[in-house]
Amino acid sequence: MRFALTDEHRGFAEALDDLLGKAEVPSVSRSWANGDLSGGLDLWRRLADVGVTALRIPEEHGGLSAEPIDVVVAFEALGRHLAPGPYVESVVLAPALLTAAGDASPALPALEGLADGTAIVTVAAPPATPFALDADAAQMVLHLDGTALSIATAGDLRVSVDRSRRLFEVLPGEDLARLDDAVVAEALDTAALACSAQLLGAGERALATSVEYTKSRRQFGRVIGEYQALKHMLADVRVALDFARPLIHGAAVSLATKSADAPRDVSAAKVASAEAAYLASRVALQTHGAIGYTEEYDLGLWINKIRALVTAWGTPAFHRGRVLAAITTATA
Amino acid sequence: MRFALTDEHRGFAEALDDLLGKAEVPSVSRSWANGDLSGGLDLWRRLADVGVTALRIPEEHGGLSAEPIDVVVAFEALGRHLAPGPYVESVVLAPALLTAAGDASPALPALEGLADGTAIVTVAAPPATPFALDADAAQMVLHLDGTALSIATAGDLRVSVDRSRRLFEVLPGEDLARLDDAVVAEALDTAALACSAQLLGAGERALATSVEYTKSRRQFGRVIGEYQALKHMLADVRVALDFARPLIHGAAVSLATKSADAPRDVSAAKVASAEAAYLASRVALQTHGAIGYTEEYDLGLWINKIRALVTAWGTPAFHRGRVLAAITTATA
Amino acid sequence: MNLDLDERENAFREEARAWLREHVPAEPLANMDTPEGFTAHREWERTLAEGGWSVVSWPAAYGGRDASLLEWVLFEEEYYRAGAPSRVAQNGISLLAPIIFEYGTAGQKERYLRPMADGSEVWAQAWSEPEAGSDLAALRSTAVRDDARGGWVLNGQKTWSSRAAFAHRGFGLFRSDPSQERHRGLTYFLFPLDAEGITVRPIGKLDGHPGFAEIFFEDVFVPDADVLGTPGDGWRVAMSTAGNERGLSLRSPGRFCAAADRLAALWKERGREAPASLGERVADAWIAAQAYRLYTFGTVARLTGGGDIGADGSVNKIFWSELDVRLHETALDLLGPEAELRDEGAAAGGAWMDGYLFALSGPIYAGTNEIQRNIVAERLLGLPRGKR
Amino acid sequence: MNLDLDERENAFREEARAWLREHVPAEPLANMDTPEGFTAHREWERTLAEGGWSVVSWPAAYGGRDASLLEWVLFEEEYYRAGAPSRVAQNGISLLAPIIFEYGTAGQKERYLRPMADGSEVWAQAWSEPEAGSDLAALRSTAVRDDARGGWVLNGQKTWSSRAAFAHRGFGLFRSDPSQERHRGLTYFLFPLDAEGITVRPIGKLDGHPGFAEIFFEDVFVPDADVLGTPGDGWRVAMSTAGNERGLSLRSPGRFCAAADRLAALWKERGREAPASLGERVADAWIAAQAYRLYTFGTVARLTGGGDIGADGSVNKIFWSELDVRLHETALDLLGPEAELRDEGAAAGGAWMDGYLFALSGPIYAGTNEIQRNIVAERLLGLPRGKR
Repeated sequence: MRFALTDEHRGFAEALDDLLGKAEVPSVSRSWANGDLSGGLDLWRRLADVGVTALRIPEEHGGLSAEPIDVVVAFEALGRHLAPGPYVESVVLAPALLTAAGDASPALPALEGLADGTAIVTVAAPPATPFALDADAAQMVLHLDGTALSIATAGDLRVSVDRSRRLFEVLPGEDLARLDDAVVAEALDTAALACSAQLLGAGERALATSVEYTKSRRQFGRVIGEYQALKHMLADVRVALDFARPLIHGAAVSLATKSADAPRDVSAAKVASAEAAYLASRVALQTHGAIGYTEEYDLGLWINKIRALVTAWGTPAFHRGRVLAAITTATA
Repeated sequence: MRFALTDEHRGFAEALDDLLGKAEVPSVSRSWANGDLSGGLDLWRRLADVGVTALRIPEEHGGLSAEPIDVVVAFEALGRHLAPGPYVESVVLAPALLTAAGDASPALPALEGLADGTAIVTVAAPPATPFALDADAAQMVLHLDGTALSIATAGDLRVSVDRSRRLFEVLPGEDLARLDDAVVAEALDTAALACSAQLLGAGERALATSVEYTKSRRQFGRVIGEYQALKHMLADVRVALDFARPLIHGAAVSLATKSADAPRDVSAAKVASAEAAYLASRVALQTHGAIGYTEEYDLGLWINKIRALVTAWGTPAFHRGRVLAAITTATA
Repeated sequence: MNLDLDERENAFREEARAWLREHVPAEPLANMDTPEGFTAHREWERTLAEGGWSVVSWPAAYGGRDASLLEWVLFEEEYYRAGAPSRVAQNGISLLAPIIFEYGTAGQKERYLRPMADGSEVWAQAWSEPEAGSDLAALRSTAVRDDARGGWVLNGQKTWSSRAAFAHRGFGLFRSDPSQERHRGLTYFLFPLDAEGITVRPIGKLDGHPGFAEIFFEDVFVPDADVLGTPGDGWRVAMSTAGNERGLSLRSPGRFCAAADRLAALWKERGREAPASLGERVADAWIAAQAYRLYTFGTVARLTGGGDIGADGSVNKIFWSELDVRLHETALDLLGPEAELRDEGAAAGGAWMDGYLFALSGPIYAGTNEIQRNIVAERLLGLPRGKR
Repeated sequence: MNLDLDERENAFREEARAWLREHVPAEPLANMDTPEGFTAHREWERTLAEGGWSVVSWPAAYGGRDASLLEWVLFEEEYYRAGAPSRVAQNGISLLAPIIFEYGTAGQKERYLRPMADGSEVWAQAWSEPEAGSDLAALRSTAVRDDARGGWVLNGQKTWSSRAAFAHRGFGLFRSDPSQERHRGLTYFLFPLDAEGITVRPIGKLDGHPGFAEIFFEDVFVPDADVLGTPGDGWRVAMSTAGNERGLSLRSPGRFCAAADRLAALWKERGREAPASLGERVADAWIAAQAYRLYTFGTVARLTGGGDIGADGSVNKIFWSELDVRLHETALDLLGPEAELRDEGAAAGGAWMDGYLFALSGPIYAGTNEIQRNIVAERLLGLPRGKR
């Protein structure tokens, strides 16, 4: 057993942090929210260059056939840096659905384009994911209804609390393929896992920003980071994030090994990462005070992102229910 | 509207605090837990002398026909000082049941003895109250099964986390009376209200003890009450207790006015007082450290008492369920 | 111990309820922190004033009804139950007016109260500064005496001024005696936001709307007539406002009770598909709102009996601000995957998310809850101030 | 990134599981803090030792199996899953033995380790003093040099000594250099609890059993042979223990995972009558236990790779201690009106309430969670120490 990231993982994470850290992502995200997709699409291509979009594409289609843990590494970075766009959909979910659909329908797009980042596909998968994220950035909108896959038309743009999440209503088309139950379940679980990693990354960033702020902000003659009340709040965030991470890594292992426990483990990861990231965002706001409540200070972008992701890809209640069902069956 | 205690209430509370404050109740309670009931029975008689046992007995039977708010005042004091014995049963519940049973059965005891404290009656009322508290201190054990009232025999003594709560199993006898639904409901609600007031009093005492301790205990060269983490914990207890009290008073008003909202209001009071008192006990233990975890330091008596009362007379889940049912009916 | 209303109170409540039923707009107004919303909310203030409902607790001479504290609470209950709009005039009415009544000159009362009451002049508070947030006494903006012109010259910067993006006038503290520190040597000023030398820079809130602003002062002249209270006495004058802000007047129970009732209705509508645990949280939210309501009636009794709020204002503020967040979190959890939506097509027109974002400011503003907990611990529990 | 066991590890686990299935007493032993329970638990330690399972991570030379850190974790999982008794020898094995292995003389190892491993000598820790709880460095008990007899004379008082009511021997710090303060000038001593001059006063815990004791020292002679490490170096020696106590060794994930599984079973049995919200809390407890398990595997990987626990031990301690309380609170809530029962007729023989009372000590002992949060904030997050 070696339950730890490898040097390759760390290298990949550092490369992504480096790329994203220089990309002024908050500003890209603000433009994206306003419908100016150019910066975000440019970032998409640069992430494609380092392999992000190819992760879940089979090697025979020009991809990397990467493991779920690689997805986790990538999406933690995407969450930490706030990259806008349908990454979960196009990088994680669509490849699984399209691979499963195979040649069933020539109407479906080719995997090669997804791999090299020239194509973007978004997916609506009600009930948990009723809208298609960033449909206007995608060449194609898929609709997954149970196991039925179709090409959908994007409808009205809705407004999310995270304005960089451009949610579109969808009008499903004719069924193009019927997928295997297990394949769909695994694909949706991997999407939920990617979202968990995004939450973890966003939570880590909210904590880091808070620590930095409390070390420099002075009130009553000293830096507010000296106050025990703030210290303890921030410590609780550290604890919550530290214990969410192994659940995410564990779920990645379960998915990789096709364990029967994978749904339970993904749900545990989503519950814990949503809770930890949400705590991080609440504490971040509380430690920052009014400045954290402003639109212009970047922290608010993470606060709103986390709020939206908490209920994305299955609400905490849904995932707790799956865990409960699994563990009460197991302990029969 | 005057939503406040009267001077009479305050006088009554002070008299009880005075009496109980001098009675070395923790030591009485320890003896009671060990089966030596003499001190507790003596205290019972002294509380009878100031009217506690007569509160809910009709005037025509030598009682005071007091309002629910008087019960609240008395039971907050009983909870604050930890008086052992079946007060809820004998002072609140039995009078209501026996008054309702009227002359239905000569086998039932007379109210006069309850009023003057010469008789003690305990009651089991499953499912919420499956055991008869302190049956060995009572002249009679009643059993309430739905609306059927019988005289029961005390069985085995069980062990509560609060050892001064001597819980006895009961063997119900023949039905002696069938009571009116509404009377039973009101009687049980008044018992739950009394328990809520006990919880409030116990929580207040746990807070007061903690404040006193943190003002004197020194660690790292200063009194621990200077530490912001402890300050904030204790402040949260103050807030929780301050907002539980008006719910208890409000429920007393609802019961007094025979409001249709009384069950909802009693349940709200029980939920909030249990939560506040439990928080007070947890914070008390945490501020005291190891000494609070000892049997010999009196705080532990309150900690164990509160833990037991949290689930007494209807668990928090039961009472939340009643509130939810009431408010979702009301907002039809 | 009772919760009975007398005849006058019942009549007052009935009248309010009837008027509100007639006048509350059927459609929600646009957000008050937008140009069109600000206008719509001012119009609503005028409507309220015409009905005599904008400042019920003020003397009739200034457009009020001489309502008792209890009647004010009853009015607020009816107001929120009716789903009436947020009060764009709130800051002036709640924070400034009580000070004008207590410390204002006859001229100030005459000049400012009626336009405040009918929405024609909206006021913004100007307390915080970049380096003086929780630590308000650290403020640095200055007021220099100008005997020649009979007034003061203000310089400096205020921030987090609610409503200032659109409001007409502001009020705040400035250091008028540079030789004094902290709470001493401060003076309370009133000023028009379009005065020469004032620049207002709107700041967007989490919801994207410019709900507050920075205000820059560059040699802004304020005549003596616009000093509130005695020069140098500003801290004491202002703190009575702060007590109000944290205490009864800014957040009446009606708001939370109405929200809890809406939450119960949402549960009734959606609960079947939602996890049962949310039902318990709905119950908890309702219990908390009810506790706040009854607590307020207790406070009314105490204040009516001559008591004062004191540090209990901090207990109050901690409770309502955290209840408000929890209540809205529960609603969002009930909405499931649609929780993140804010548009008009969302449940309740996005009101739950908007209410949530608004609630998030509660534990921060008017003294963070950390400051409030210090106050509760030190003033109510008597714990030593120490170094914290 | 994997969770695979190799052949040796699988075999180790299977062997442990088989042995435990055979040997774990069918009926729970009496509480170890009672005379009969203490005896029964010592017998169980002997049984464990005879099977070679009492100290799996020790060298074979001292009765262990040279188990790797991972194997130790696996053994603990099996141990708790099998419902095996609490370890009365825990304090010695977890807190003292690592120090003896690191700092002990050959003689000390020879003399103390085997009797510790087979339960014939049970050890009690003696850290705290009445005025030195969280602030351990404030301790005042003294050790005065006695050259004539070749040893030290101890005086003073220790308290909250777990197991001391029945244990045979104790270990703790004493101030051997009165000219030094705080962490300096302390020496680590081993001593028999029946030594001349020692008085042990048992202290009942919340559950009524004497789970700890005060120890009074009046001119107690301890020979040089029973000084652990270098005189004056006691703080450093002891702190490696403290790290252990807070970190991996005292609370293995097996304990919590087994408790979470029992909780799930309880939910399955009683959930139908219980409010649905408790189901979510059951799920949360299981998730937390699973998180702790996986976190531990991560720690094992790091330590095996040469890392050390450091301040992460505080993260660890905060998490398990609070998870333990929540898990047991959930169980009690599931038991409804019977939750308060502790007798044998109660659900699981009262084990839930006993487990709850035990869990309550978690956030207090081995450094309160407030102290741990300070450590996390200052050492891991880098916040300034300041005045707190």
